[in-house]
Amino acid sequence: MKYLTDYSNIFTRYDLNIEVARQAARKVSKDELLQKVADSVVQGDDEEAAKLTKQALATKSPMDVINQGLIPGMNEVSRLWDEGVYFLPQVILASDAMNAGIALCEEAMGKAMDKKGKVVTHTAEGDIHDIGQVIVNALLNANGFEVINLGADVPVDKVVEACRVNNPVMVTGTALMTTTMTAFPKIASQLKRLGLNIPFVCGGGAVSEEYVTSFELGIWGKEANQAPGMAEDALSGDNWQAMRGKWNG
Amino acid sequence: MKYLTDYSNIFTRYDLNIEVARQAARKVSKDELLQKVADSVVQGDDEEAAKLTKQALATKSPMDVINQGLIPGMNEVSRLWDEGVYFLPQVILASDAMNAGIALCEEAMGKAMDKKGKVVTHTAEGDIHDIGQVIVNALLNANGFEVINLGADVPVDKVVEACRVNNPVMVTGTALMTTTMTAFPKIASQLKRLGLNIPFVCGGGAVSEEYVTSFELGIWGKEANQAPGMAEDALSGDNWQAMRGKWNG
Amino acid sequence: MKFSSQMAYKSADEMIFGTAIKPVKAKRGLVFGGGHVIPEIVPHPRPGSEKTMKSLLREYERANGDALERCVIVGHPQLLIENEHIFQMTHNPKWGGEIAAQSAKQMDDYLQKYGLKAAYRATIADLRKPDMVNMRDSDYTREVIESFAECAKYADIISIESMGGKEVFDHAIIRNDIAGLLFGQAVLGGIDMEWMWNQIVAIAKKNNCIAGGDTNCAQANTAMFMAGGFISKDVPHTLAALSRAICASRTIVAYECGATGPTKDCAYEDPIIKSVTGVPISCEGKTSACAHADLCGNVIAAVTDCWSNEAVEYHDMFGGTTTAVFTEILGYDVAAMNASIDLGYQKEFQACLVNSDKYRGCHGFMLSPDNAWQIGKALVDNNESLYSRGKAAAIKCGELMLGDPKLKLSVFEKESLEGYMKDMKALPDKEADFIDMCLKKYSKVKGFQPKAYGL
Amino acid sequence: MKFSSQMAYKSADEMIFGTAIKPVKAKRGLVFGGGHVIPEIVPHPRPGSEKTMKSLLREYERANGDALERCVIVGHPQLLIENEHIFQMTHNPKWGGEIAAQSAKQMDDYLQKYGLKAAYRATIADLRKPDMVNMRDSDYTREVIESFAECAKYADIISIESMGGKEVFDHAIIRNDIAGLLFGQAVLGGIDMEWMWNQIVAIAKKNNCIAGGDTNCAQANTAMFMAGGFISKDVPHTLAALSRAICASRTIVAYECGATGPTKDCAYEDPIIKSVTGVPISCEGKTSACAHADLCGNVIAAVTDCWSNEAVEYHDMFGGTTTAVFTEILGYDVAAMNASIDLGYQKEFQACLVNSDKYRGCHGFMLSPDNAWQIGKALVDNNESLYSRGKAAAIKCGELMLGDPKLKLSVFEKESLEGYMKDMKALPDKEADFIDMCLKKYSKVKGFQPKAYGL
Ligand code: B12
Ligand code: B12
Repeated sequence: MKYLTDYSNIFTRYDLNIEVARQAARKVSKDELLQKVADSVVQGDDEEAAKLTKQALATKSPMDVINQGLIPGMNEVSRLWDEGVYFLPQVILASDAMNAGIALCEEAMGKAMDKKGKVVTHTAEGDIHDIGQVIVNALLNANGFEVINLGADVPVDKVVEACRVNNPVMVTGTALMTTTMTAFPKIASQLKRLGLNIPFVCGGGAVSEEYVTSFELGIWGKEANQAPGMAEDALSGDNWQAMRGKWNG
Repeated sequence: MKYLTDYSNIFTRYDLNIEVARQAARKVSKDELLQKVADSVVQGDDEEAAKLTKQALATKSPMDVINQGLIPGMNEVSRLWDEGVYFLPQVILASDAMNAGIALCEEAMGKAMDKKGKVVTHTAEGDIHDIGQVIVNALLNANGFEVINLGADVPVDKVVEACRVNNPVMVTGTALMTTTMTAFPKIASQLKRLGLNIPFVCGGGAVSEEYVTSFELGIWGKEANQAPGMAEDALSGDNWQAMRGKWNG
Repeated sequence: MKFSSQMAYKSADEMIFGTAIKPVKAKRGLVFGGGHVIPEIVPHPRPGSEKTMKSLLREYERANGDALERCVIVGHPQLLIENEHIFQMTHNPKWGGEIAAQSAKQMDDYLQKYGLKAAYRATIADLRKPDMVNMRDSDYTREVIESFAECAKYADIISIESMGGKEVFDHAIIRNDIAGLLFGQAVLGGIDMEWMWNQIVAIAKKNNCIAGGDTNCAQANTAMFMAGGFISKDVPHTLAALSRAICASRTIVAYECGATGPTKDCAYEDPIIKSVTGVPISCEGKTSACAHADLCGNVIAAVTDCWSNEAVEYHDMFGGTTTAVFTEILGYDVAAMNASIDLGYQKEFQACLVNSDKYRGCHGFMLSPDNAWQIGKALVDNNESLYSRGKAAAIKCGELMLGDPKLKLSVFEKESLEGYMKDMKALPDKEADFIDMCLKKYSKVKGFQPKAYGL
Repeated sequence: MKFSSQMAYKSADEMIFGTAIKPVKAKRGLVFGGGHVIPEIVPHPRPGSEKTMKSLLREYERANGDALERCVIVGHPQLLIENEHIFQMTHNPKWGGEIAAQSAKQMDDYLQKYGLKAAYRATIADLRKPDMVNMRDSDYTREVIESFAECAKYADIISIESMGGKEVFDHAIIRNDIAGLLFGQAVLGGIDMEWMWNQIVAIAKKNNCIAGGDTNCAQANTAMFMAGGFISKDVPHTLAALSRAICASRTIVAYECGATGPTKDCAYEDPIIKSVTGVPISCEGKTSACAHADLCGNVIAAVTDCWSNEAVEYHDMFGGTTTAVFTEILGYDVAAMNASIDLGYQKEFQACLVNSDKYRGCHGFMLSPDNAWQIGKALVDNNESLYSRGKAAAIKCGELMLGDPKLKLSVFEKESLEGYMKDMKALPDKEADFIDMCLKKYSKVKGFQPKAYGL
């Protein structure tokens, strides 16, 4: 078969046009050991992170290991992801590593560390397309939120009940099918009825901005990487109207 | 350029597969002159129809010329059209010829002939796509209905007023644009408010069955050639629900 | 204005998609007819969005933006976006202008951020319905002209689907009346276009904008859609084909007045136009199934320079919004065509497109490059008047259809065509006589005002 | 079941669209892979229509009917209609059966009235989500099997998109974990398919129905869609390409169990499958933009026997309903391909399709016939186990990507790929060792039940 040498009239590799110069993660700690802890997070190496956390805990307080090692490492990863240097798997692996370290610190403290706030996540009733949700979970986690992960195919009542019990700053839903996204307005209206005016971010392939902004509480989530920013807004007290104004329209 | 000799793997000429054997119009009158009148209608020759009608009127009553010459000729055309032998232009031309003859008969009678019933037709406000309506007018006309033709781009109020004044057996609307078809439910609701439960047949490219059957009075018209049959039903007393049941769903 | 007197192409063999004798450059690096085919996407706003200028701006921002974004996602190098004005955009000339400005800005951003080359075509709505307004002297006429002026400031290309002669055509098409088609399409249409296009070309020049072209959508497309597919019985396909041949006499007037192309996508007469004028053309076929069905889905691409979807209402599909979806499809359509050009296989590829439909139906047959060229030739060889060249084109088209045994015609279609041929041969030779005859014959056609055409 | 040990095609050059080594005949005169490409339209019902069997029957009556009608309107000679079951149609096996019966009846009518040749494919929904049910022993499992039995009575073809290994894959794909892909896709997927497809083939035989095929939609397509276009940052395209190569090891199991094709449209691995098995395949590319975007819109048609839109929700467009619109487009797509075959230009046409995308992205590259064939060869040359052949396919795919300088990779993509290659080379040689390793490594993956795979 004949092949061309110049393909410029046929396609453009925009990914190469916009390729982001690689950057190393910055140094985040003056303490050599804590910097190593952070590095293990940046490298997404959960075994290494656990090992180094154990070492660090021998000389440092669990909160210091968390706040000067694990979390600063994760923050670097988030920054590099925001700037387009890192890709999703790097974020997920870093988050796994951070969590491995945090688990050990919590063990050492004898109690769970304080998270920024709770977020309830779920995939709609009848829908098993949960990869979008899995990403959202990981990113929220990586950004210090406590994720109440209800999983896939979750009945409306179960979502509402989880909101009532946990009183999260935000609740999210994912739906990839036009036949399942209809659960979202039902959830919103039950939350309203219970006086739970929790911002309800809905995303997933089937779901359009028009649809989500057609019911109260609803805010449309286009990309999973918006989830942490949205949760920050909710945490800082923005109500659903303010959030919708900012993220949609 | 290279050409094939056998195109059977590329397209199928279904029109040839279903080509209808040609048939001549049948004889409709024993009277030689009236048969000629009918023939002139079948041939769609309005000048000839006028000439022969004048001749016939010298010896026959206007109602005889109409009922035994002009209308039977037109009926033959309708039959051949129904059977797929004739095409639209033949129907329109025949209808023009019949109307030329009828005008002369009416002149001779000194009054308009009785029509089967009135039908108000229009194209929606803001819409100038009126060819569908033009066909509907011609077919209704050809089938003996009195057409109150409001033309294109007709305001909602004008349609409602025409219905109030004329009390037709049926009203039709044509819309080719999604932005103009929204006039139909408005018309329907005003008619309801005035207690005018007239079957309202809506057609035109933009208009779907779902849309038309979503408001009361509405019956969806897929093809212009359904219009005469629908008008017959309305004339025989079917209400809009019965008509919708029959023609839609 | 001078009637074209020779063919731009010496033979149909020289005509190929992607290359025109007179290529046209737009801003941001696009060249139409410069060697490769460019996709043209046409979004249509959703009902309700036309309520305010703000809501309509937002609607186009998304619809056009999604098209640009999809190019970047899948790697399509070039895009032409056409916004066909809805009533409100021309009725309020500022609206059309603002939307053009916004779109140009979006395209500048995409060029800068990603290197995507795009261009914008504003197609003004011809609000002048001949049986309702005076074509040359009405508020609508003034709004149309003002809209051109507003849009020419920002758009790369301006176009229109002009309406002259429509009142007579509508009467004639459902009556098998070939004289009415010649009068409505070729004569009245041509006269109105000359009046209109001299103004459009002047506006374009003043604004350093491209005067694209016109289409006989209002008439030849109506005939084609009424003829429909293989189960319609509204208008014979042979008559629709003659109507198409006739309309070349008027559509070409735009280029005779100075328009340069890219022509309007829905002008199925464009292959004929290209054979005569050499301007880059835009065509639509299979990928405009979203807008209408036709029987020449592939062959119509055989000599095109842009490839369009005609119009798609903006809404969501599983794969994204309709404008994104159709941009992706059009872009892949042209990627294969452009690959064929760069590989040197364009003639083989063209043969596949032509063989797909040349004998599927009358339109595919007459718009096949060889026949389109011959019809163009009849046009220039009989260029005494709008009438004479329109009639010559139609007669040639009829002869071709009757002369090629591979084009199967039903008995009805064939007899109809023989009738039209007889009718045409019985018509007066001179345009003046023909006009006299028609002024009488159509004096009672609803709304026909000879004065509005200077007659 | 025996693992394939040789290639059906001696070289990639012998592979062409429209012709398969083992053509398959359906009722009503259709032959898949018998010399010409057949369009495959897939309608999806609107939300709400699934409420009752009656409303769903009506929805499919229209959606399928519009597709058949459009063929007659524009002259397309052949059509395959696929109905992909929504949840309710498999959960209530009678529903799927009734819809198949109704569709067969519609097709009989169109054959009789117009001479249109059509066939019907029922794709059962695999309701067994591995992390939620026991794959071999659950109510859902029984419903799936029962649905096959119901549909096989009326359908020409039965298919499924099976789910084995999905739980491990989901965990692995977002962690750059190539071992997880090999285990989830090749090993667990292959084991589950053998269990499932022996049953499907038996049901098909009993009912004189065609056992179509399977697809790794649940995994390789998820990877491909996550990799996305040129601005996504979820999964490297190189990893998605490896995931595709790996999945050939499991998708081919259907044919090793006796399925004959036409394969499932969304199985982008099909060109590899065809190179090994010679069964007719169904592919989707540009004209499935209605369902998703991809970077191999044309090249994926290079060796296909059916051409599909993947799925389009039934609703109105200007040009008719979506099923009519996409049937028209698909039909014209294949009309040009079939014209190229009959003209003897199929190799030139194929080159245009391939050159359109071979270097657009990793998927287009590896699915280009030459590379697909080589990956198939690696598969059969290493056919000791599901694992060994999946790994060999992936390594070959990686080598090809790294070895062709025309395939540009970003620094990130390239480094990722080098990492995966290193990881693969470090894996155990023997499947048994690999499985042992994975049973440990993935023991905590949510819902993973080794027993459900007989492990
Ligand atoms: C992978 C896949 C599957 C996998 C799902 C595996 C899984 N665990 O998720 C399997 C094979 C199991 C599957 C099964 C089915 N599928 Co499926 N599937 C897909 C596919 C190919 C990709 C979906 C995907 O994972 N995308 C990648 C993820 C990351 O995207 P995402 O979830 O949309 O998330 C992004 C955003 O939406 C956003 N987001 C999502 N959630 C949230 C939340 C917040 C808070 C925020 C801020 C953002 C956000 O972030 C992400 C991007 O950053 C799509 C095709 C497509 N065009 O989407 C079809 C698709 C969704 N499937 C479809 C269908 C029909 C089915 C089946 C019914 C098929 C069948 N007949 O068997 C079954 C349904 C089973 C069921 N009851 O749910 C249809 C749905 C049609 C519809 N709209 O109704 C689609 C569209 C395919 C098609 N074109 O026909 N499918
Ligand atoms: C011809 C045409 C025109 C002509 C109209 C001439 C005329 N006097 O009608 C002209 C050129 C003037 C025109 C102008 C415009 N048009 Co226009 N036009 C068309 C076209 C090409 C064909 C329409 C047609 O005549 N079809 C043939 C007739 C016979 O079909 P029909 O009316 O639907 O009737 C059939 C059935 O519906 C039924 N029926 C109809 N009425 C009734 C009633 C009853 C009782 C029954 C039983 C049956 C029935 O019977 C007929 C079949 O037997 C369509 C393309 C398309 N896909 O439809 C675009 C189209 C309708 N136009 C369109 C647009 C956008 C425009 C413009 C805004 C373009 C512009 N930018 O200038 C302007 C609008 C002007 C205005 N304000 O109305 C869009 C509409 C989009 C939308 N849905 O909103 C379309 C769909 C083109 C497209 N794909 O984008 N147009």
